[in-house]
Amino acid sequence: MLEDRPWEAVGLTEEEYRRCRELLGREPNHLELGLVGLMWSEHCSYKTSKVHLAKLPNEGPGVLQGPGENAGVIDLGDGLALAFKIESHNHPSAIEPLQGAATGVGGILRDIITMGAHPIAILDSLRFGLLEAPRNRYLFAGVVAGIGWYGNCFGCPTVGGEVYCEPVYDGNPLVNAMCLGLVRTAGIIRGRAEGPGNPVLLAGAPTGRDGIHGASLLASREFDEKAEERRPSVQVGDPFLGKLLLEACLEARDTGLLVGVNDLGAAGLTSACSETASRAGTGIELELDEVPRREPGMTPYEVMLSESQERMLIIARQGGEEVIARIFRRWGLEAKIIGRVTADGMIRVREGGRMVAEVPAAALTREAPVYHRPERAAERPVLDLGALPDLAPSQAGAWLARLMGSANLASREWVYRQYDHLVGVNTALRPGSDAAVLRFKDRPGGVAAAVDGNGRHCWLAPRLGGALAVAEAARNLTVSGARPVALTNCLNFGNPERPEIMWEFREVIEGMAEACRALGTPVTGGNVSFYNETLGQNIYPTPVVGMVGLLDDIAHVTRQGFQSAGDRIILLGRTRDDLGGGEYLKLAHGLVAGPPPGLDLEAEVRVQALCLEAIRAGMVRSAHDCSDGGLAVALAEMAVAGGEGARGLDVDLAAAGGSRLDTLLFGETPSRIVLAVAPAAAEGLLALARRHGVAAVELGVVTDGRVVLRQGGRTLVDEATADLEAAWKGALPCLMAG
Amino acid sequence: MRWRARVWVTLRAGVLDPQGAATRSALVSLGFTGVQTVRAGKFLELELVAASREEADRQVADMCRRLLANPVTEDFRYELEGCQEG
Amino acid sequence: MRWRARVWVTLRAGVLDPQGAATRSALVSLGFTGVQTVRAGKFLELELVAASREEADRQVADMCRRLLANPVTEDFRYELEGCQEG
Amino acid sequence: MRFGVVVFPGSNCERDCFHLVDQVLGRPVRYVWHQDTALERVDCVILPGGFSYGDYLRPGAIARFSPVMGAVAEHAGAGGLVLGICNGFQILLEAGLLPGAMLRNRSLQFQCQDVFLRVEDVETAFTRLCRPGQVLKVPIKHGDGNYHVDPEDLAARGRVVFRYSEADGRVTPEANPNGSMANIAGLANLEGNVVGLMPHPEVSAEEVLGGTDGRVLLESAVRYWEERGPC
Ligand SMILES: Nc1ncnc2c1ncn2[C@@H]1O[C@H](COP(=O)(O)OP(=O)(O)O)[C@@H](O)[C@H]1O
Ligand SMILES: [Mg+2]
Repeated sequence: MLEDRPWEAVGLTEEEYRRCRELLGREPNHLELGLVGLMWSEHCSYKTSKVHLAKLPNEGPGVLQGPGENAGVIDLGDGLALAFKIESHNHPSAIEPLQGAATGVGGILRDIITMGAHPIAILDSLRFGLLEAPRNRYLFAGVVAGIGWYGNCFGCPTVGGEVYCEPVYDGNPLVNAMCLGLVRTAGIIRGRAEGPGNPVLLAGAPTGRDGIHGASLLASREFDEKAEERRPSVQVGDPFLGKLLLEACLEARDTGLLVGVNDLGAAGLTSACSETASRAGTGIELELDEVPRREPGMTPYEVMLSESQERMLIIARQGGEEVIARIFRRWGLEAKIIGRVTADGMIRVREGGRMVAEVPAAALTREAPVYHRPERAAERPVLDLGALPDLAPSQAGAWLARLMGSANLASREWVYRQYDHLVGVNTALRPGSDAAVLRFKDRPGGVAAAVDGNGRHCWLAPRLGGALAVAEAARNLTVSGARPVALTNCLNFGNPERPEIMWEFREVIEGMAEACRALGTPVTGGNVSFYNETLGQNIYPTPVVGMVGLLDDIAHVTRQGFQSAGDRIILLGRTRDDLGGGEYLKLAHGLVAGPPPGLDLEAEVRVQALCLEAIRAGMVRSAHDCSDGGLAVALAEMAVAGGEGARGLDVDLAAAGGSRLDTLLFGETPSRIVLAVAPAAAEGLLALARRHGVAAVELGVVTDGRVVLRQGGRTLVDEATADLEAAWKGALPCLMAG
Repeated sequence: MRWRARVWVTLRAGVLDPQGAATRSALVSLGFTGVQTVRAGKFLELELVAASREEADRQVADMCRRLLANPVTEDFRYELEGCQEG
Repeated sequence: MRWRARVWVTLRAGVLDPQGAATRSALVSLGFTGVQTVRAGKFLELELVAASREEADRQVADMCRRLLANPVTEDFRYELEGCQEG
Repeated sequence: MRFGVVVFPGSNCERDCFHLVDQVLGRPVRYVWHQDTALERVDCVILPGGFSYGDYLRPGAIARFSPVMGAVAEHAGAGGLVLGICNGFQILLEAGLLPGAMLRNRSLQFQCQDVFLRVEDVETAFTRLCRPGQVLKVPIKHGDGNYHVDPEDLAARGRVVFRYSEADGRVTPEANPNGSMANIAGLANLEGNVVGLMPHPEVSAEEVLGGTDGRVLLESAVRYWEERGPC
């Protein structure tokens, strides 16, 4: 029955087909080949990334669940734990931005729910081509509307994120969503099909023909004109059903009758069954006729591969199925037995009394091929700083305004205003500062979260870029008053069959691993998205780090905005002549050239430790890290975000470092933090900095109304804060209006 | 010349319609138990100025393709009629 | 008997239509400068089982009045046709 | 005084409202299921925000037919207290307990932001502890809050309780976040025992969340109930 080159139709190589035949000990039938093709796709099998992901440190004192489950979990003490995970939905969002982004959010929410956790926050990391192009505006608007639609309706606040626009993301936007959830430590559920004889239930929405072959055809292949023809495979989200599913799952969890839970995402039933069985070392036998369907005439192939949304696979304790079904019915949902756990490690699929597929769960998962793909280091443009004319002092003010209003630095309010960032009544630090903070209702502390990743840095110097992403995420938590604890990551890369991309991939991971070790933040999970290539153009290597941190006391929440005039402004860390890879270099000179700013991990650790200690000691009124746009932009942002009567500053940057004006104002040297402290605390803070071995200089004072930057006797910038604010706030709405 | 266009935008077959499904079950629970399916779509009425029927027709088709309908998930249909100057 | 009903729900005259206004300005900025007005509404397709045309008609009118349209802001209109058993 | 928070399929602020009454106010509260047909032992019923039935068709259009809404109407008719927040307000409008209807926001976008509300009527059960003209800072988060009403209908059946304003209380077009007629953000019935508003008082009831202005609504209700006693 099989055609000439049967492997091609399911995206396998001839070699992989041979391996499949060996594992089965016979020719696979059409359905079996489909299952294998899907599960061995890059998206499901991680066949290319596995060997490198193993280098990320994943253990630490607080880690209750590392990589390999639906989400990582860390211990919060006193019987409470935090589950969190990030995931990409890049290719679906390129085809249908609203539904693609919405179903991405739905998917990550379900990942958290499967752990037995109640989602408490979402963050989103987005990349688009330049917004001057209508297509990119359409994608951006659609993605934001889709994230908002799903998250708002579901009732989980979207509290933070990031957006960058670069030409390399033209036609290949990135949409990464992270979710955090709370779970009682004793109630953590895992995606394991334990206990032969236990019933396997399919709960939630009926199964339709949505997204068939999404995983293998969309996420595991580069983009070309034919992508348009794959359109009917878009999945459609239903956040209303998603919310009902949450409520039913939480209620079912509390019965203690759930043995294992897995969501149905990429590769649908096939993936959920083989993964839960493989994790537990068991098998699953499915009666496909029992699967509730939305459309008549679906083939076993379609039922097994469907990516219909808002579904969960539940392995229940024997005898508990009726109680669970009743709970789901109360919420207007079906939870139906579609199979049983078996002892022999086989995934068996029966339809109409006939066995239609019989494959070892391990063959679909653990025994999938693993590749060490070839790599080749690439040359990247290097900046000759000496040949670059410095910024003229008379232009400093104009360039500050220009940077504040650039697409990559401007206020993200246009985005987060469309997200309900308050539902749940936990949001203690709203979007607009360095990290988001959620308070705990039953204890004094809270949790902070931030997502960071600078693709331009990673393209110019992948290893350094990977480390910088981790350091910046940690710094964003620290300045907000939290101790960085652990992270999840989403690795968005081009086509791994190109040696240059593999080199980027390995380098980024090794850089991240180094930084994770230095900062003591293990990686508890993540996601890899390869094949972000459109018509031969690969995206920048874009790792997105989603980090979580803890606050012992919610009173430690620290904002970037100034609080009272007269507060002293102190810069921690040294400024070097770092212009490479920066926003100013690109805008002012049209250059994307490296290397990006170097990172001294020891200095980074010290400056963060100091900042946190100062915050905990109650010395700090405002804190903000220097990142994109450098020191001048960081200072201006603190003024713009300032409270009444504290929307300005007067500082002298002479002691800040940097031998050039452009690097002093706009250079992006990392490991720098700007603090504002009460006048009486300034001396103490400087002393504390000396004890920590951190360079610290007092720059000036908080004022109101104007941003004044001087150098020695000379005034470099003297701008009305309101004007800078107008440029900063107006930029995105204006760009999006076309 | 002034024209009136009526545009129907409907979901493509096979595309899930959560709105239609929710509306159907609401109708059933209101006692309209005979309702089998509901599909929800959009209806737009446009007035436009164009030199000729052909021109108006070309423009409306273009609007549908470019903005009014999402080709990934939706189909469209329209009717055109001349209307009196108001 | 099986019936197909097409229901149009449109905003009442005098009610501001933010969606229509936004659609119009989007069309104008796409270059369709002849577009004078756009009014946005809903279009629902229902299939229902009812004993007679009168019965189906009565039911659809009832659905519109009770659920499908909000009398404060919306008008409705419908068409009914018999359809083949499928 | 006992509170009830109705849970519709798709409500998503029910836990927040429960937390407000239970933890912030320290009053007895329980959930009321959308299929319940009576509001036993509830003096003040809260219809919470969210997306009941996914807001499909129109916000509140499907929820208003829930069995519990019959009980809510009866409760209101008997002088019991009813507070509809956001989606809860939309349900009250659809149910005809308050006049008018909601359209999409003028921006066509969901909007989540702090707004200022000028209190226009301090005679309702939920505003009697306010000063006339007092300005409250309370966030909104909705996509369909663009209020529309026939002025005669409004005069005959309702009272304006809150208007979107500037921080100093001036009611200006700029302060109107969604295009609502006459900046209307909240209403009461003529008797003043049923109040609906788009902003979310439960999100501005604790310092840690950025403000406590929203508390006054429920504190007013408690005071009202204590003074009047059950009707
Ligand atoms: N896509 C988004 N969704 C929600 N919030 C966002 C998004 N993008 C940016 N933000 C918020 O805007 C603020 C500024 O973001 P960003 O400039 O990336 O911060 P940083 O430079 O400190 O990493 C942060 O509070 C961030 O959470
Ligand atoms: Mg920052």
